[in-house]
Amino acid sequence: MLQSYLPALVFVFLGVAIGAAFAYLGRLLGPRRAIAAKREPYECGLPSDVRSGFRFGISFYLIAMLFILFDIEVIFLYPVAVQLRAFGTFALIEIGVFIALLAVAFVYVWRRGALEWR
Amino acid sequence: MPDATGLELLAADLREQVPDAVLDTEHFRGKAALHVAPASIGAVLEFLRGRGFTFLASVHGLDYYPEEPRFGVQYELLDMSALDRITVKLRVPLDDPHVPSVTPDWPTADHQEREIYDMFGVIFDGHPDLRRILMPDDYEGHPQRRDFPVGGEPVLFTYNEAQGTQYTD
Amino acid sequence: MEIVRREKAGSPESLRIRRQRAQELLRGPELEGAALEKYVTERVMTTTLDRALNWARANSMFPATFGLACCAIEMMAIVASRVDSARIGSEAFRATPRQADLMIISGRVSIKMAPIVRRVYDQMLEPKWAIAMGACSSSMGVFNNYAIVPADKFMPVDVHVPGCPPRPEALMHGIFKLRKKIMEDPDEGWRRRYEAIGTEEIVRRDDIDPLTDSEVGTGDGRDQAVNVFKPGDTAGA
Amino acid sequence: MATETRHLDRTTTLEPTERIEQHGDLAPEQELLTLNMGPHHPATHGVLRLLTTLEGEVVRDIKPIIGYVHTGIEKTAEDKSYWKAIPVVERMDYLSYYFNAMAFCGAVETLLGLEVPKRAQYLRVIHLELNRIASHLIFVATGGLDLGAVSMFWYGWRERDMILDLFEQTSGQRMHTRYIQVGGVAEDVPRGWEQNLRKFIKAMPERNQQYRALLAKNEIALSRLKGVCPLDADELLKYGVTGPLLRAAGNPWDLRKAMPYSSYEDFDFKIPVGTEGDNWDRFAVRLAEIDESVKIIEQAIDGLPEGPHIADDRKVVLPPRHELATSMEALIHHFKLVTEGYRVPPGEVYYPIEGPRGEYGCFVRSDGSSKPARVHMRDPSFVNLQAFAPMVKGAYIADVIATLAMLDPILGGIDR
Repeated sequence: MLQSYLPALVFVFLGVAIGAAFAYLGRLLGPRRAIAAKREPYECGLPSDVRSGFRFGISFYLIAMLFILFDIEVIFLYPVAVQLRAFGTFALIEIGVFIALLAVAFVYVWRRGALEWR
Repeated sequence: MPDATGLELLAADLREQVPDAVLDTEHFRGKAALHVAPASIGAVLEFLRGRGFTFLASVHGLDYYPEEPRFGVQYELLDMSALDRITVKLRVPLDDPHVPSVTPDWPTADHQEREIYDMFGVIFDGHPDLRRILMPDDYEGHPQRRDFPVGGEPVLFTYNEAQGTQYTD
Repeated sequence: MEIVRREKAGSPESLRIRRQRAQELLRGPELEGAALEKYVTERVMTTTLDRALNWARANSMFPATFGLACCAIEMMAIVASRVDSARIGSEAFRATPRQADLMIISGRVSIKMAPIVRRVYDQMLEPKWAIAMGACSSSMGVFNNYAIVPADKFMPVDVHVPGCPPRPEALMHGIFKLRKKIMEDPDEGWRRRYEAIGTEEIVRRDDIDPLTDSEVGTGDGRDQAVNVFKPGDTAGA
Repeated sequence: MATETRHLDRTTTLEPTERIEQHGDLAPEQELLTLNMGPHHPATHGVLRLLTTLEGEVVRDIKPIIGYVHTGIEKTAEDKSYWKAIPVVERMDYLSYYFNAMAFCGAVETLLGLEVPKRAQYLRVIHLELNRIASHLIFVATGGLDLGAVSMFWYGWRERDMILDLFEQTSGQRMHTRYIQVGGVAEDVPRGWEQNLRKFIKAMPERNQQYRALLAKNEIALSRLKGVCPLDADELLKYGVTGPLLRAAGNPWDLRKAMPYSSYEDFDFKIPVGTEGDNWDRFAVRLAEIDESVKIIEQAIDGLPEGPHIADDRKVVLPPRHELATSMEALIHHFKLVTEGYRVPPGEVYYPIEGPRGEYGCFVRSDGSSKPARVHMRDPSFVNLQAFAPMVKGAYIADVIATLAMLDPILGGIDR
């Protein structure tokens, strides 16, 4: 059973290995000169006075959460869609209910105007 | 351009409209100019706006160093319909360099008056935000005054190479 | 005033000569002790890893877009089709100093801009290089006045590109020179290329003031490379 | 989203508690961020610093801060004699160097009362219009780059190099050529120049057509430009804006037509005028101006009159080289002009001309000596920048970048 997963594992392993190798070599071979100015934030060449405690507007978080919500919904659809013939009509109905529920949520969000960028 | 006679007529109207504003009229190389008392610059510009000079092209300052009163501020007015230009000039001494600002009713003069303040030190009363515009904020001195040294480094030839690069002043 | 020609103290030998001498050592008898030590320091310094690193760095310099004034237009022209800096891997002009390792100071640095240029240079990646492009950033150029600061005064500059503004080809020539410098095979100046080091005409160090022949010490101990003719002898340059 | 803008006098980010009493209703969900789109920024076309106060993505208040490339050119010009001041003045607005030189020389010629020969006026017009096209090409290139159309950058520079070859052929240098002298032009045009110019005149309009094909039907460019940050004509006039920005808003003010100088009245060309005055009109007006400039150049090169390329008043103009070998008097004039320069009768003149960004007015005051007592350039970018804040208040950050690209400010001219 493991056999069929081997290519995926090798692929992941290679990706991680090469990424780590480049990062480590860069740190190993590159000269380092710790200057105070280098650690400060870069704001177009000027000392930045944006305080770290800055709170972003609510609409950013709203849009982010809505995206995650509907993105996961799509993720659930993939496996069902691939094997629909095997699962039979029961899966079709069940997915239909799942989508209908989320559609209600979507309409509610839309009506409340959370999607418009304020 | 308003020719010499037109300028005189304009100056006459201006004199009885705004008493003791016009000090002198000048017609040089086909261009008309009005010398005006600094205090009445706002009223003069409003009068000229009524006469059709609705566009203030440029406000620039200059330093007549040896002559007194030392600083000059000039306003270039343009009449787009009659294709006419006129200059309004005023002179301000060094010890009392105050000129009423025209920014409230001519917004284009905002940055230009700040530049004159920055470069010459002429203070515009009533300007919404009179700060230095070109030089760094903590710079002392007004660079374009004629008695301000041009600065810069002496060119180092071999004979004065040892002198190093102290600034001229 | 008699002219003294003498060896300038500790003139560095050219790189090629050191490499030549290292190969000579190999042809000699079996190496051990001091000779081996000398050979190792000669050869190890330019090992393949260093050369490989320098080769990689030289061929992928990402310039930080530091366009100040007229030279910026000619700097942008090196990215255009006629003089293409993509040939040597440096066409990706990075906007942030965090991704750039070559700063081309193209334009006049005013006193208000100098701290910002220095700060952006500090925030750049290591190893970093700087090209002062144009007369204004190299030496105040046309505007020798109160408002301009030459780049040398506040940051280390590797290559000065003359011109006002320099042609795009001139800037490319500057970048090529910098690449050779990075690959530790710098183009020597004419004195070193023709082994003419030490032939500067030096009057005794600094105890005679060339102008008035009076005793004066410049105090900074620098050698005075003095023009042989006193001013007034000839009509001057 | 048309909440009225609150003018923030304090430029630092406010503590949440402070902000509550200051802005009342705004307090709970949105905090204002003051950010520097500072001197070192890829989209500010030079070293312009925009102190922007943002509410999320929306710009509440913007303050342009300039002076980062202030070179004290006007002070340096006072220190040089008249003919030496031209290279210094030329480096003010470094995209339209011919216009700076033309404005300065026009002012000095007015002071001197010097008459420029017809051929020199035509040559000046040809070079001014070529320089206008080159400046608009850089506007199209960097404007396209700011909007994300990176390929426009390469097209813009491809045409610009053709123009710079023409400049190089007549004056020996690509930029800051010092070709326009007081009294006329430095040299007459070399032999092969006219063929190259005709080749360019034939190639430019169809290259311009390529730009329109590339951008005019490009969905992204249209949505970024159409109806974005408009400002109507009389609001612009209040801020003293001239040039393509004003013409895009519908006011056909162009000094070449209104107050013709240097024999512009001999050519017939049209003035492209926009309707709404939004970013798209500003872009389209400049592209149309390129076509008009090509028409002017064609008429000027066809009707180029014979005659001297520079005035022959020996007191002001250098005598030709071959004359030095023969006539002693030419040698004296040459020596006097080169060492001390010519003296200009005292007076003050303001000489405005129409440049690619608006009205370039050079004010020269002479006190009778051989050095100008005061040189001031009324730079259009400096004045147009004041109209930038009302344009972008209440717009998104992306629109600020697009509007700044369409404003086409040149920081060398702004900071002088």
